[in-house]
Amino acid sequence: MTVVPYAQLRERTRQRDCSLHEKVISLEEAANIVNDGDHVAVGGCTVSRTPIAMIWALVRARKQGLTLSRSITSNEGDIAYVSGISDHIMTSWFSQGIVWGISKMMRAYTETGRARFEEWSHMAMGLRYRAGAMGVPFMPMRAMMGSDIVGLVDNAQEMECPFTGERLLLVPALNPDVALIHVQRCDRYGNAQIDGLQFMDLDIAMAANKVILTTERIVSNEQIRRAPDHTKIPFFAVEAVVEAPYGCAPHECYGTYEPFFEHMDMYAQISATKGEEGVKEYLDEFYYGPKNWTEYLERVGLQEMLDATRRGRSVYDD
Amino acid sequence: MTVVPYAQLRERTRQRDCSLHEKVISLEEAANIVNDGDHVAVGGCTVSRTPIAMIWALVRARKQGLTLSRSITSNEGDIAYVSGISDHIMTSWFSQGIVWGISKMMRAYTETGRARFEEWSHMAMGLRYRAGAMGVPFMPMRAMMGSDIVGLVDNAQEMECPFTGERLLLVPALNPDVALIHVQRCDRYGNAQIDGLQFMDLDIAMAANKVILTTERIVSNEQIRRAPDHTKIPFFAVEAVVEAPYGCAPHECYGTYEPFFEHMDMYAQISATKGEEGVKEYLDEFYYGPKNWTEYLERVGLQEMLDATRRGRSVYDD
Amino acid sequence: MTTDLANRSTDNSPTQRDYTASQLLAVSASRVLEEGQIVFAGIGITLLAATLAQRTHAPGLTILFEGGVIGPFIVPGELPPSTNEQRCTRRANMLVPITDVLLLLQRGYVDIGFMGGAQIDRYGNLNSSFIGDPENPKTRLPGTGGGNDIASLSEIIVAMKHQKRRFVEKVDFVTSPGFLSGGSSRADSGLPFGGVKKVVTDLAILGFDEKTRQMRVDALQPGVTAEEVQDNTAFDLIVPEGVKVAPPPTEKELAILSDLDPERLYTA
Amino acid sequence: MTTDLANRSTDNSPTQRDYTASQLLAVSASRVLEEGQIVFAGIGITLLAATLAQRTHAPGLTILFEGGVIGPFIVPGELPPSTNEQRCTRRANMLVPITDVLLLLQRGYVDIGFMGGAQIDRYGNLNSSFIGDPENPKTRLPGTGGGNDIASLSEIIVAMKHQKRRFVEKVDFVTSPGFLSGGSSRADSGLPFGGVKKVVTDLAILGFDEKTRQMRVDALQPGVTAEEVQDNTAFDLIVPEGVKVAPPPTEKELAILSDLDPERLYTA
Repeated sequence: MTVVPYAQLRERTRQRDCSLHEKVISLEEAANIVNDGDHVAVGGCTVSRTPIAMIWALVRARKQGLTLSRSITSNEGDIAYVSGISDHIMTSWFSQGIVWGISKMMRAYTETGRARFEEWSHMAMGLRYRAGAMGVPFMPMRAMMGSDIVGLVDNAQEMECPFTGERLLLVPALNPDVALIHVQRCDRYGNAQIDGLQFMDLDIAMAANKVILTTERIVSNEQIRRAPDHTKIPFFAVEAVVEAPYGCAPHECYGTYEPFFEHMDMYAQISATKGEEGVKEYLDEFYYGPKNWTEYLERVGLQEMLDATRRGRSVYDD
Repeated sequence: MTVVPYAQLRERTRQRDCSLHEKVISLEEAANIVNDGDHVAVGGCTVSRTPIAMIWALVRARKQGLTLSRSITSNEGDIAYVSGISDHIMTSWFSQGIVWGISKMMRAYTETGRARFEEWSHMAMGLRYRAGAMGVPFMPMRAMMGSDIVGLVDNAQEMECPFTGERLLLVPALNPDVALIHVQRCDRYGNAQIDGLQFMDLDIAMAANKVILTTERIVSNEQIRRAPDHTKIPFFAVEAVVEAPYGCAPHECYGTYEPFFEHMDMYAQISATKGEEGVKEYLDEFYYGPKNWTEYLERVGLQEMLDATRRGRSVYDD
Repeated sequence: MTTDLANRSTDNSPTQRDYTASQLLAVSASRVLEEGQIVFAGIGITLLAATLAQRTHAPGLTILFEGGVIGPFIVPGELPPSTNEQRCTRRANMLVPITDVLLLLQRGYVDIGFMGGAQIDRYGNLNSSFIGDPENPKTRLPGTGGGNDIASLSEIIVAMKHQKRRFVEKVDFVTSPGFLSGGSSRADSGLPFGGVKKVVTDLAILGFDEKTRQMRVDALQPGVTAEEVQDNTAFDLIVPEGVKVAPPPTEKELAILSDLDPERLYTA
Repeated sequence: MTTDLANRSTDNSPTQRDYTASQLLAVSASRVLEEGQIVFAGIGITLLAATLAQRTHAPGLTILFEGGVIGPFIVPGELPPSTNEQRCTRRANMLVPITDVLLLLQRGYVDIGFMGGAQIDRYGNLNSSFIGDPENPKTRLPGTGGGNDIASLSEIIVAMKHQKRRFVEKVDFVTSPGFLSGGSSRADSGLPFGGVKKVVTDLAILGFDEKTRQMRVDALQPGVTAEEVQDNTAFDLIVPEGVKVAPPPTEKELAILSDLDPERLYTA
């Protein structure tokens, strides 16, 4: 993944419609925004605020050749490999989550060379998005030097600081073609407010060429304006808004629902015991099978949803 | 002002007491934290959230040789020159405010060579603080090239991007010895919450070696923790907390009070018509004369205070 | 802080029509703006121009303020006195740190920046730093603020009063780059994007020759001759044959300006 | 995500005392921490260690979580299962983006980072990326997360189970730098600060020789001999003459751990 030249970055932005206009569409329509071969940045971190509904839509739309990037990748990375939408994931850590052990799918695909897991340090991922958000081709940093990680990544350069003579590593900007970000609320224009943990989503949104927002709910522009210092993503960075309640299920959405742990345990069990075939059955049942997102949630189950919601809201109980 | 070498930056931070401890002191005690010759960064912008109470304390403590830096400098810059605490101000724009015309004191001191106004572009100031906050010696940027500004600043370097071949300007990090920041509320440990416009204060706080917070009020740590995503400055960056109600008067503090326009008009009038002598009289009356901060506010006047407060709170009336 | 102190056009229009010079500047500048653009506004005339455009031909236009404000809307009669006070945040969509609002320029999100200046030259370079020798200036001006960033990274519209002492052969100091020494010199200096789109004055609307990047009269303000424009300019302007006259402000435009600034604080 | 998956010490202590190996690790690690430090914690044992230190000798110690959490406090019985879920924000002082919490390392605010790893070598280098040849690995591990950043920029405490297959002559891949090839090689590689302060295992507390940067036994865990430590290590350890035995966990320490983790989810 090479750095997008500045002329191309500017031209892409110039071609977009940045006017204040309504942009609410369906999950299916939003999937059309993503082209085969795109670099797609995934918001959230591990099992938190993962844009599962949009990934679900990309899998159903049978996208191909996507490069995915993310702060830390959980089992949506498994889904991406096994469904065939991606064979290249750039991230700092990749497995379902510490409590579930090493991802069997990540191992199965990367150890056989069927897919690539390009490993960067967590801060490097963050600074690459930040450089992209700032419109510069790199960020200087002081980690990753001396390790073996730097030898396996696509592109990073050491330099001597012209001010201090110190050694620095320059990590190249990431400007994803599309960013998928799930938020607690936004308006019909795409002004998004994110509660609690922000992860790398602000930088990802500003770095990307197009942002697809999924949101627990769409609120009025007046509500957004009552707390403008809580708005985290400006409308003009956003290409599409999709209302997708429980759009992170079975992952968590801060203050709204915690992870659906039984479902996550079930997935871990399937992938560990039945391997790739098990995950394909999981995809049939939960990704390809449901008529729509609501039916997906029905299959995940109301009891789990209520339980995750009770736990999720508890952060505001104190 | 040269870049602080990384070894020195780390050592300074290491020497500080970053434990969670109470650090409430008086304005006078806080002035002792600032040493003659220090680089002091001033929070806020123009007439907004200016840490006037701390500047007042530095003037009364007869500090000398300070280098001040700020996003945009208003008449606190006049005060700094005329009181003798500083003869070097780094900033992007320097005058009381557009509606009051060009600062007579800025002109009087800089045109005669008695003081320096080192001009950087506004974004360059911001990126210099940001580099300092991130612990790197520079930030790359794409402005200021081609202009005459770059020829008059202390230190900026062009480079060819190793990834894209593009021309970039590297602006050197600022790591102020002390930052003065005024906030709406913080706790006794220094966890600060800032409402509304943030200006460059977050980066300044993280870039500085020591932060002196003045605050409209001190709240409980429990209140801070009820909205941890509203905390903007972490306690461990803070050296001292001073409760200074109306600590920006006659400037504004977002949501609390607007500028004291009559007082600002009066100052502009004095400096325009009576020149340096007029400002010295102003200093005698408002800076050296009052017994304490409350008496300063009394001299500014209750009627103005009530009026500024009514206007200030109106931002939450809608 | 991109509007220059010295640029207060508060006197009457030389044409003695039913509008002031300030109203004329606001209307002319607003007409250059297009639907959907993102615009860095200063205070006063430039903010009026952006808001007027929103209320006429560009309802989806977005205003940015340098203090860190995205998408504010102006409440009639309550124009903010600067770009970084709480009044700027009225009905805003988002507040961000100053550095981040300026980085929108670098990221390519800003279509137009409004600028003023004490001096402008034939290549659109602006000076708001020094009158006279910068080493020993006659007048130290307040400086660039975000002006250099805006002029370096986006297209700009300069709105200023047309006077010979302001339209100079060569600015004493390049605070905000226009086309530098013309031709490709701007891009060659590391500034491949942006440049001066229009200079809007009380006498004319001016553009720049695509090749040489020298200032050119694109249209005359109503009642103004090409000679008057040249007489008030210290360098030779390109004046195309048959240069047009800009349509005068309409009643609707003037009514909107009156609604926005009923006390004529900025349009007197 | 700095605690390695493979590093789940849930079996019993080899010494068969009134505490488990996990409790021993937590207690030993907590004792290395000092009052006032700012500590990057993982989940499980390392979080217990940091919280135990707060409740014994270091009440002013601050915990950071990689998910973007500053100064959370642990509610007994509610240890978070990862460092980037909402449970990590319980009673926190501040939430920040991930990149900014990691930048605290670079800015020099972090005194100690807790690390694990699948392998460690004599110079304290850690591997959490590949077992076998990285080009054709036997096992692809989950990777660095923030581990490389923490190990590059702060002092670290490694807490792991002491096994010969983990304490290897040379790690298959340097995910997180220790002292690299010893001597000044770490600083020479652009990493002038940090390094491995201690390696805490169920068999010993280990440090590094100040000159050669080779691993050294600083203290034996109670009931463990130097031979046992060497037998479970694939390289030659420096064992000073008369090496001491660490004091066993106190009743108070164990009581606090039981209070924090009553169901023994992390200290079984």
